Parts: sequence; C-alpha cells; structure tokens
Amino acid sequence: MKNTLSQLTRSHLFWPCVTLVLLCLANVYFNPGFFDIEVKDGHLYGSVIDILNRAAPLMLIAMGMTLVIATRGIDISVGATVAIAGAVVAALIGGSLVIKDGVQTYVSNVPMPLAIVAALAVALLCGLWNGLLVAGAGMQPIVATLILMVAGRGVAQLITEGQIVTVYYEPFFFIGNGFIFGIPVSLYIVAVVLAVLLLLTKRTALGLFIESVGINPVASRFSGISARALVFWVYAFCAVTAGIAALIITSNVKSADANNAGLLLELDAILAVALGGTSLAGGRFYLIGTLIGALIIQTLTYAIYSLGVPPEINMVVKAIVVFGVCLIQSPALRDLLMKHAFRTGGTA
Amino acid sequence: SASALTLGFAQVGAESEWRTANTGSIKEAAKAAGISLKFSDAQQKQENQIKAIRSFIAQKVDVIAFAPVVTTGWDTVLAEAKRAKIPVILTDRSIETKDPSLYVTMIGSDFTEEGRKAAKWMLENVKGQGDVNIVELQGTVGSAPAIERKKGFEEVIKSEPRFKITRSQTGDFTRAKGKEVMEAFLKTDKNIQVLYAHNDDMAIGAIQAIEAAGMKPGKDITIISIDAVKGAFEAMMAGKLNVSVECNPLLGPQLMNIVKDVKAGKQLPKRINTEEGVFPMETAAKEFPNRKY
Amino acid sequence: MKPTPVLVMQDICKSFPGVKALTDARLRLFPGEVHALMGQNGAGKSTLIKVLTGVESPDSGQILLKDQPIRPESVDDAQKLGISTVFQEVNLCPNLSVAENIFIGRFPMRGLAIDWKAIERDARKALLALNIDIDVTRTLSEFPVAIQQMVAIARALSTEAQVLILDEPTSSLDEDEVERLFDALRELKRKGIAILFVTHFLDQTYAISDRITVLRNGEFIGEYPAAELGRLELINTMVGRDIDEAGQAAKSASSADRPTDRPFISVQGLGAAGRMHPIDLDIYQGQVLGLGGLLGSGRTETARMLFGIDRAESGTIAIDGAPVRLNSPRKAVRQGIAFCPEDRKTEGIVADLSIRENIILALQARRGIFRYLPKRVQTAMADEYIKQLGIRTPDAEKPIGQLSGGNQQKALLARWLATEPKMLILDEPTRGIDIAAKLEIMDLVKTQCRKGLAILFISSEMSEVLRVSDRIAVLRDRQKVGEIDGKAADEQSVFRMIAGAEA
Amino acid sequence: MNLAGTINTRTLPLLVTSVLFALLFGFGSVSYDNFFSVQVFLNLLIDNAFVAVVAIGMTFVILTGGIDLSVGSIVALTTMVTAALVEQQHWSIWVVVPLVLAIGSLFGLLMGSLIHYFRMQPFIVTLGGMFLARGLCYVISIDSIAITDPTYAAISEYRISFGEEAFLSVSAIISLLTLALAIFLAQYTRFGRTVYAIGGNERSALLMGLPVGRTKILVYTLSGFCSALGGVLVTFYMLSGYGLHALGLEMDAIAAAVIGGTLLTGGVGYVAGSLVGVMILGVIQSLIAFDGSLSSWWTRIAIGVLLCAFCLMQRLLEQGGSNLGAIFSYWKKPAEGSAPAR
Ligand SMILES: Nc1ncnc2c1ncn2[C@@H]1O[C@H](COP(=O)(O)OP(=O)(O)OP(=O)(O)O)[C@@H](O)[C@H]1O
Ligand SMILES: Nc1ncnc2c1ncn2[C@@H]1O[C@H](COP(=O)(O)OP(=O)(O)OP(=O)(O)O)[C@@H](O)[C@H]1O
Ligand SMILES: [Mg+2]
Ligand SMILES: [Mg+2]
Repeated sequence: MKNTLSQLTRSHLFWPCVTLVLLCLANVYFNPGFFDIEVKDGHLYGSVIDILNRAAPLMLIAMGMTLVIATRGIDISVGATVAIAGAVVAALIGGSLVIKDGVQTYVSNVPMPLAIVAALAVALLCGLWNGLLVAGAGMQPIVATLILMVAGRGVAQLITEGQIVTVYYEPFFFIGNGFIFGIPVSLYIVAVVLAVLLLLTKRTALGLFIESVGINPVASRFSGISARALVFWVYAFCAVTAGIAALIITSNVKSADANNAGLLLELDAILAVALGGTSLAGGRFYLIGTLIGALIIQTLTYAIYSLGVPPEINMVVKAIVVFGVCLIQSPALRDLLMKHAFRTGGTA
Repeated sequence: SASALTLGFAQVGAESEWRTANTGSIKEAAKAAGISLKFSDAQQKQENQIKAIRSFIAQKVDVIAFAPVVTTGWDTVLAEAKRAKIPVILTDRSIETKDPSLYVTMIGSDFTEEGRKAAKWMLENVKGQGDVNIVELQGTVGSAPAIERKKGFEEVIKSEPRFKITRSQTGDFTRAKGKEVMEAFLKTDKNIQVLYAHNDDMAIGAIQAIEAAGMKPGKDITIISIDAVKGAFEAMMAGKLNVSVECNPLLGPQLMNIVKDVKAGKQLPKRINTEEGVFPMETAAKEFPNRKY
Repeated sequence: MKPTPVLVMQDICKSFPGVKALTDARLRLFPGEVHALMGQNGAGKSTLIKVLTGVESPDSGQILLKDQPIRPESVDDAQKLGISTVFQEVNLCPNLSVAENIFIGRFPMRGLAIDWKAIERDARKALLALNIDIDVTRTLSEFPVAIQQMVAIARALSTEAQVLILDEPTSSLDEDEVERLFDALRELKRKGIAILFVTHFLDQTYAISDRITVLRNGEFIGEYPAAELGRLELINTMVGRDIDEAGQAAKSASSADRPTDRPFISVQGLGAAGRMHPIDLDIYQGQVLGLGGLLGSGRTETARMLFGIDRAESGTIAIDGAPVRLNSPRKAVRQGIAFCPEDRKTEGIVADLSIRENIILALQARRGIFRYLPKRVQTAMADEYIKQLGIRTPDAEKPIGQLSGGNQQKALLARWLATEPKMLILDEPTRGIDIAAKLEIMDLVKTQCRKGLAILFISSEMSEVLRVSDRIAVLRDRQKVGEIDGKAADEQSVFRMIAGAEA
Repeated sequence: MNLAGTINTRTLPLLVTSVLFALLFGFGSVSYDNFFSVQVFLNLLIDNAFVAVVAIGMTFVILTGGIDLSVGSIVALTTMVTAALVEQQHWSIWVVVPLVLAIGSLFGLLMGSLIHYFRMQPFIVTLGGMFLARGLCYVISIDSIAITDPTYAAISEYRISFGEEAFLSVSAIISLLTLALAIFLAQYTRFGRTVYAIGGNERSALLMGLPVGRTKILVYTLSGFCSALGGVLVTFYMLSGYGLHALGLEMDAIAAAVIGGTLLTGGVGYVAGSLVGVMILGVIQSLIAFDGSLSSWWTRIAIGVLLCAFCLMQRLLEQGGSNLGAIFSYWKKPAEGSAPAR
C-alpha cells in the first residue's frame, strides 16, 4: 500500500494532476455548477466541456512544443504561425452567398479540403523555415524563431490586408464548433494527434532519439543519430500542430484575426510544457504531462472569468497560481518540508 | 518634388480592423492631397512612437501627426519638435500636458462620449421595471479606449439604480477572447439581460457564445457595442446585435486639410471632433452600403 | 612515536536509491604521505571522496580533521578547511580560459579588479611545472582531455591545502605526464601534505604511494603499507577472488598470424589543414592496429576523421576496396565502423538516459527510427552486456550518469559492441577501468578481433598498446612517422621511432 | 602582427556584430536623406538607453544559462510606483529612485531565491514574475499617470551637447555608465567570472568550490536592479507611469543579448555585445522609420527580414572567421619548431 503510494507520488504525472484537481476544486467551491454537464441540442454542454474545448488549440501546440523543447530548443513563433495559417484558411474559404436550388447558401471560394491542406502546408513551410535556421544555419532557437514571430504576423496581415476575415461557409465551422457523439470535434483532433505522437515516440525510436539529442547532442551524433535532421523535422512538426490549432481557432470564431490570433500563445504553450514536468533544458519529455499542463492553464483562465476576478488583478492571480503550482511541484520544497516534519516529529 | 509638403505620421499599430481603416484613410487622403507621407507603425508601443517622432524630426518633415498610444509622456519629445519648429497634430485622442503649445490641434473621437452614448441608448431602449443585469466585456486592460468607454458608460448609468454591471472582464478587444469570456459568464450566471462590449469584435465573439448556449442574441440578451465596423452591421442585419456606437476612423481627408491649414499658418481650434452616429439594429440595412470599413 | 592522522573518516554509510554505495567505510590520512585508495569500479571510491568534500552528505559516520569533527556542506566549505580536490572526470569550465580555470575562486586581486596579468603568469608557471607548454589564454575546450586533466591537476596543486585528493587524475595521461605529476606530488609530500590518490594503474600505485586502503562493494577491506602488499595480493583483495594478471596479459599469438588478404579500410593521404598532416593507414580484419604517440600527437584527430566527425580536406578512404566518403558519424556507423570516444562525459554518455537506452542507442541509430527494437529485446541485450562486462548496477533502467566512471566506460563499449561493427575505434577505452575489467575488456577485444573485427586502438598506456596491437602506427606532431610490427616492438623501439622523427 | 590572436573565437562574434552594425548604418546613410548624421546615431543611444540597461542585466542572467522574462514588467512596475509616489504622494525624486531600485532588486532577489532554493525553472519563475509585476501595475492604477514633477521634467529635457547639432540625454549617459560598470563587473570581479563559470558548467563550478547559489541569486537581483534602473530611465524618457509600458521588452532584451553574441546556453558572450545588439535593433527601426513608406505589416516583415539577414550574415562570417582563425593558428605552428609539409 505504502509502496504503491510512493510509486504514485514519484510518477511525473502525479503533481501536475494534483494541481489540476486542486484548481477544479477551487472552481467548484466558487461555482457549484462547475462539474454540471447537460445535454443541449444533442451535445454535451458545461464548464468542463468548455475548458476542454478551449484548451484544445493550446494542447495541440504544447505537444509540438514539447518535442521542440525536448531537443533543447524553443519555438516562440507558434503564435505567428497560427495567425498565418488562420489567415490562409479564412482567406481561401471566405464564403460567398449564392442561391442554390432556391435557397441562399454560402459556398467556399476554394474547396474546403484544399483550403485546409493549403493552410497546413503553409504552417509546415513556417516550420521548415524555422528548422532550416536552427538546424541548417545553426542559429540559436530563440532568435531563429523570433524572426518568424515578428515577420509572421506581418505576413498574416498581408494576407488579410489588416482586416478580420470572416468565414461564412458553414461546413468549416464543424472543426471548431461541431460535435461528434456529443463531444467537441476539437477533442477528437487532439486525441488523434496525441495518439499519433504517442505511437511515434513510444513505438518507434523517435522518442529515444529526441531525448538523446536533447540531453547530449554531441554524444548522439557520435552514436550515429542525425541530430540535425531530427531537430529540423521537430520544428516542422511543431509548426504543423500550430497549423491544426489555427484551423480550430479560426473555425471556432468563424474568422481570422491576423493581429490577435494566437497572441502570446507561445508563452502559454511553454508554460504548459513546463507545468507538465518537462525540463526546459531539454531531455526527458512527458506528453501527457503537457496536456495536463495545458488544462491547468485553461482551468485557471476559466476560473478567473467565472469567479468575477476584476480584470485588473487577473495577472496577479495568474502569477500567484503559477508560483503556487511550481512550488507544489518542486521536489526541493517537499524535501524541505519533509525534513522539517521529521525534525518536529522526532522531538515531539 | 521639393516643394511638396511632408507629413510624418506615427500610427499606433495595426491592432484592429478599425485601425487598419484609419491607416488606409490617412494614406489615401495624403495621396489625394499631394502630401508626401512618412508613415511609421509603432506596434502599440509608446517608445516606438517616440522613436518615430524623433526620426521625423531628424528627417526634417514639415508637419508631424500621431495617434498617441497613451495620453501621458509626450512632453520631452514634443518639446524637441517645438525646438525644431515642426508643428504637431494629434489624432484619435488627446494627451495630458502642462504646455498646450506643444501641439497645434487634436482631431478625433471621444471615447468617453462613446461610452455615454452606449449607456444612453440602453436607458432609452431597455424597457421594463426589474433590475437589469449588465455584463461588460472590456478592452485591453489599461488601454485608453477601455478605460474611457467604461468611464462614460458608468457615468450615465449611475443615475439609474436598476441598471447594474454584474460582471466585467477583459476580452482584449478580440473575438476569440470575447467568446471565451462570454462562455464562462453564461455558465456561471443565468441572469444576464444586457451585454456591453467595448468593441464590435468582442460582441461578435460573444454572440457566438450566446448562440452556442441555446439563447438568442439580441433578444434574450440585449447587445450593445462600439465601433460600428462592417461585421457589426452584418450582425445587426441578422438581428443579433442591437446597437453599435460609431467611432469613425476615416479622418484622413480632414487631417490633410488641417495639415495644409497649419502650414498656411491658419488659426485652429484646440479640438476638432469627428462626426459620429449611433446605429441601432433597425437602421443597419439602410446604412450598410455606405460603410467603408 | 606514531604520528597522528590529519584526516579520519569513520563508519561512513551512503545509499543512493537502489544502491548502497558505502557501508561503514573508513579512511585515515597522515601528513606527508601518499595514500592510494583502491577498489574495483563502483567500489565507492569516488563516493567516499564526495562525502569528504561535501558534494554528497553521508547517511551516517563522521569525519575528523585534526581531531575536530567536520561536516562540509559544499566543496567551498571543504576548500576552506584545506581540502583540495581533483574529481574524477574533468570538472572544469570549458568556456573559460586555461589560466582562469586554474585560478577561479581565488583570483589574485589588484585593488578591486582581478589581476589578469598575474593569473596568466602564474598559470603558465603552474603548467610548466607539469611540463605543459600551452597558451593559457586559450579556451579550455580547445584542448584534449589529457591537457584538461593536467589543468585540473595544476589547479589543485596550486592551492595551499593540507589535504590533496586526486580521483583518477592519470587516466589518459601518458607516462611522461604521470612522471611529472609524481614529481610534483613528492614535492608536496615533503612539505607534509597528505595526499589521497585513486588510480587503477598498479604501477602508479606502487610508484608513489606509501599506504593503500582497499574498498570492495562499498566496504572497507583493509589498510596496508604499500611495501607489504604484493601486486597479486592487492588485486585479490580488491576483487575478492584470485586473478591471474600475468596469464591473461600474454599475447594471443593467433590473431596476427591470420593471413589477411586485403585491408578492411584503407586510408590514403587523409588530412586537414591545421589539424592533421596527410596520413596513410591500412586496417585489416582480425587485426589490431595500435596508434602510438605522445599527448597531442594527433591520435584522436585521426580517429575522428576516420569516423567522419571532423571533415578531412584531402585523401581517400576505401572500405573493402570500394571508395567511400565518410563525412558524418552516421555514414561511418552505416559502414560498420564504431567509435568509442576518449571524452566519455561530453562525447560518450547520454547522462539522463538509462543504461539500457545508452547501450542500444548506436544500434538503434543504425537501424533507423522505424525499426524500433522491442523493449523486451532491448532489456535482454542490456542485461546481457551488463553481465558480460560486469557493469555494477542494480538494474538497466538506472540513468547512466549515476554509474561510477568505470562502469560508464563499460556501458559505452557495450553500446558499440551491440552494433556488431566491422571496425572498432577505441580511443582510450580503458580509461578509468579497474584492472580486472581491463583484462576482461582486452580479452573481449581480442575475441572480437579473432571473429574478424578490425580494431584501431589508442591508449596513452604504451604497454597496453604494445600488448594488444598487431601493428603499431607511430604518430608525432600530427604526422605519421612510421609503422612497426606489434610483435617485435617494445617501448624502446616506439620511443626511438618518435625520437627519430625529431632528428 | 598577431592577427590570429585578435580574431579569436571568443571576440569574433562581437567583431562581426560591430562590423555589421556599421554596414547597416552605412546602408541607411546611402539610402535616406538626413540619415547620416551624428544625431541619428546618438538618437539610437537616447531612444534605447533603457533597453540597453535592461539588456545588460539580462546578459548576466543569460550568461549563467538562465533567462529573465520579468524585465519588461519590472520596468512598467517601476514607472508606476515612481509615478504614484511622485505625483500622488509628492515624494522627492531622491527618495523615490533609490526606493524603486530597491524594489526591483528585491523582486529579482525573490525570483532568484525561488530558482535556487526550490530548483524551479528560471523560465517559469520569471514568467510568474512577469505576470505579477505587470499585474501589480494595474493594482496601482489601470490608467497612466503623468509625472509633472519639475525635477523629473528637468532631467528628462536636459541635453548634453556635443558641438552644434549633436546631444545626448541624461539617460543615455546613465546607460553608458552602467555599461562601463557592467563590463568591469563581468571581466574584473569574482562575481562576474563566477557567472561565466556557472554558464560553462554549473556542476563543475560547484565542484570547483564556487559560490554557485549565491551568484545565481545575485544575478537575478542584478537583473531586477537593472530593470528598475531601466524603469527609472523610462520615467525620464516618457515622464509617465503606465502598466502597458515596456510591453515585450523582455524579447527585445533577449534578442539584443543574443545578437550581441551571447549564447542562451550560457557561459559565452560579452556585456558590450548587448549594447551593440540593442543598437542594431534600434538601427533597424530607424531604417524603417526613415523609409516611411511601409505599411504596418510590411514594417513587421521588414524587421523580420533585416533581423534574419543580419543573423545569417553573422553566422556566415563567424564560421568563415573561425576557419580563418584556425588557419592562422595553423600557420603559427611552424614558429614552434615543426614546419608542416604541404
Ligand atoms: N548520484 C548517484 N546516484 C545513484 N547511484 C550512484 C550515484 N553516484 C554513485 N552511485 C553508485 O554508487 C556506487 C559507487 O560509485 P563510485 O562512483 O563511488 O565508484 P568508484 O569506486 O569511484 O568507481 P570507478 O572506479 O568506476 O570510478 C556505484 O554503484 C554507483 O552506481
Ligand atoms: N603537450 C602539449 N602541448 C601543447 N599542446 C598540446 C599538448 N598536448 C596536446 N596538445 C593539444 O592537443 C591538440 C591535438 O590533440 P589530439 O587530440 O589530436 O591529439 P591526441 O594524440 O589524440 O592527444 P591525446 O593523446 O590527448 O589523445 C592540439 O591542438 C594541441 O594544442
Ligand atoms: Mg570513481
Ligand atoms: Mg586523444
């Protein structure tokens, strides 16, 4: 019994989970209906669903970011990539009113699948560019991706000409607003990406190679791993997750806002990765931990909205929670408390 | 040509559609008026605007105009402009300064007045007896429009105790945030009569959230917003948005005339307001074809 | 009258998760003696030293310095108490200059500022005393490990300490350097400083030490005057069973006699400006080619070019007669070449990965991402090598960084053996490996060789090179100066060849 | 001449960066009227004085292998506290400035302690610090507060003239002094060298007996101090306190340090490089302002393109340069006795 408990606490998922549960409890305390889920219009409806749904883009990007960080890198351009991919898909689909069979319907400018593929391709391109700068030219990841972070939003605005591009084409809304068996589509997307990633990292040598490169790139290279190619593709993948997230976001608000879409998303994604237990210095990574990290962030945001926290102290609340979460997860603090407990226990 | 007038214009950024329309109007008007325009985008940072103004001074432009990111902190750089004998025009909002001679005139909207207009429309149109619970979607915390639109609105409803702001949260002027915040509001609060959004984008996001909650925006919840951009008119025509208070970005032509007047040495009032209306749902269809932004 | 010890460690216990590294370990150090701390890999030598210097805190036991109980919490504390240490592995800052590495922490000041002139001057002097003549303003990472090790030694020697601890300072130093170090130690001894010395080289133990403490499995076995403990006895005490050193060391005559028709790899004029003069080498299957030479003679450089780490600017390489271009380690691995680098900490181990993952890493890299070895196979493979090479660990899932130095080295060897290579480049493979394991590894090398493996063997231990090599290529100043038959060669002939090039 | 000695791998990035700065400036001078003037150059210093000070603090943090995301927020908080105290409480500048510097340092000290004692990741701790400091600004006031104190106004408008048309501000002078002090701190004090050692290899630094913990805490304290000083310069620059001041400044400071040749992995770089980095970011902005024809989005793209071109050139030159260095040291060898036969 004691053994399983200690094993449990040693699992890297334990403390992130504890944090998430605590946050949920806080939510329930202030808002008893927090866990209520009802069925409305044939789909699930409730706070928890909102949180999951809203966290989906963050979870996707954070997963890509996890891999990047595991290789000792960082990608601060994901927000810009979201803006670009969102702009592309919105601009391509748009939607114009036509009268078909006597009914007014909106049709897309280009076929929707094509538009989606194009958006993902553009996102991939962004990733390849980052990969090229980092792995090819050997730039430091933070500056290499800073370039796209700055220029990317410009490119997105160029595509939308500074306007918010509204999408009118109904079928596209399904991605961000639709439900399958009552559960939001975005969650299926997260599940699929997660499954693919878990498969790749656990059932192939990808995970091993990524961790190895992140821990000791030189030794990995000397063992015959092509570290550069690996790093290159990891950036590409991260951008694709941003592209998918862009589809969800764009579809969800039915419009693309080049200036604001995905703003500061990179910070949240990195925070999610760190809260999930992955070290920002690279090496061992925990995808599930990252997902929990993303959920922690979204639950916190939701709590701030629903508890009626005045907007001027949003940031303070967020800061305190971030510190609190980190303290809970800090083994050093636990050791300290443990020692203290023993000492007082011993003298008593 | 050497004789052409050069105007240095330091824009806030391109943070919204409204701003883009504002920039577009200024660029077009400058071209039409034969004024050579030096345009600088500050990406929402005051320090960038100050740098831009300095570089305009170094470039020896004829007139400097800028839309201040924030009302305070301009004295030093404007004093430099004054020393270089370059007249300065403010657009969009005014600045706080002890020395009003630092700028010639200010042309633009009055955010506080917009907030008042929104509140007045509400007092006139939201009928009934009981309490009216209002939720507010604020703009970016600390930004001038957010502060002033809130101030104007609160000023007017103060006199009517049955109107109460029950929840207020920032939506960062964006659709996505507007939607997210409204979703959370709807889950925790079943009793919302009015939504006041500091701009149209947040209102549009919130409308989606209200629809997803199975309610009818514009009917179950009265929605009031500011800016009156095209998207708002579409929403109004669909009956989902009740009213939008105009905040007119198209002050390019007016600005160019002022630039010319300043250069010609004409006396100008310290403040020139732009014409702004209030567009309730019913007038939307008629007005829509006239909208340029 | 019996002198009193400066330092006494009593009943030291230390456990790590899953391992009891020290059980009631003991140690006494007298002023003016060199004390050898001996034991197999993983016996707990480094751990004992870490406890003494405040890096690890003991679970129980006590330390007395001049009869005063001490409990250093950090290296800083220990230094203040007069305990100066060279840790196993080079623990210096690669980004700082050589001079700075020697003096950081106790810079001479001129007013408020660091006196850089004095530092450079003194650093130069300190290194010259060890016969190292290098530009001390250059960054440490520009130098090979051997030099780095000498820098670390110079750092320790130049402090005013009453206790000096050296944890395997001589692995990968050649005889000349070792002799210099010993001269310096004798000097300190005369001054009455107590020196604790860890090494796996018995010759060195006997050359310098006065007394010997033996640890086995973290336990104190005994303390002996060096003069009274014979070599074989010492080995047997360390290992805990009888080992016949001489018998195993005998040259296996068979391999070199095998007729080899054509070299596995043939190198013509391989070189790079500024790094290596063009070199010709032929390495045959079933043979060991030794590289002989002194520090900085270009042995590592040659190996790195062969493995595609450093790009050669001229020359050709043919494998089995077919020309190949080896411009990345990956390509070399694909060609069946394996390379065990000399700097295991920065170029070898992937510290946070488990032993299992470290062992299968190269094999997996060769198989590619998608042909993933099932976990079951990995574990089986790791377990087998752990057994075969005697890696001391509770299980294969422990991070390799937590292994003792020698055991890490063994795991690295396992990594390459697992790829079943056609050619194995071993750069200082016996660094930090205990005598029993060394014999086993040499044996393993021989066995592999007999099975048709080609081996390029580099070691600072000339005797080791002589023992295993069928042929020896002698390098000097990054240039090949000749090649001799391994069977006929002895140390004199090699040194003559090195010297001959000088004339 | 000891060419190989001067172009060594450590100073090369700094050299390359400076040369590229000159190139950029030259490009502007050729392309735009009135660009080539002493004052345009000095304006770079004036306008970026606070960025430079913040970047200097950041450089120390990065040199230890850490990162400090809170700098921009601490700048904003400093301006806010200053404005509140000076305007609303009418405190004297001579009390307020030391006080805010102390607050900034304390903020850094607390973050450093969390990082060291609880072994938290710097990125996260300082991210929390970033939210906290920015949040505290709004707690003081969400609106901006103008500083009308005459002393502030006087300092703000005081100009130190050089010749007829060229002048510097007090802030610029302070930033240059800070730089000089920082260079001394980094190169000639134990603290500075320990910073480098930690960045090189933290464990080694520990095993060498260096005060790693104390230095790490001090580095964040120093960064907090520099941010607060930067904040003071911002109050001189803009005469106001505002919660939205210095948004995203942390990225500028990090970028400046990195462009100036500091490695984010720690241990490599020069404080002086960060000033050059700041100047390069500044000159890119000036180029765009002088061009004056770019729309908002083209401005962003142009900044990105210039940044990219710059970094690529830097990489190219560095690689070429270190090859050059290797060749030089190769040819230096013969002096030591063994002439290579080629
Ligand atoms: N940080 C650690 N965590 C877990 N186990 C450790 C750690 N450090 C050492 N050990 C274990 O303690 C034991 C003793 O290791 P130590 O390094 O003291 O051996 P050693 O005698 O120095 O060996 P070598 O001759 O190979 O250097 C080994 O089994 C090692 O795996
Ligand atoms: N005694 C020395 N004096 C000066 N420089 C040295 C000395 N020993 C090594 N070097 C440096 O070593 C470098 C060449 O090292 P390389 O690794 O190629 O040689 P090596 O023969 O493999 O050395 P090692 O015996 O340490 O493995 C040169 O750059 C040189 O500066
Ligand atoms: Mg050891
Ligand atoms: Mg070597």
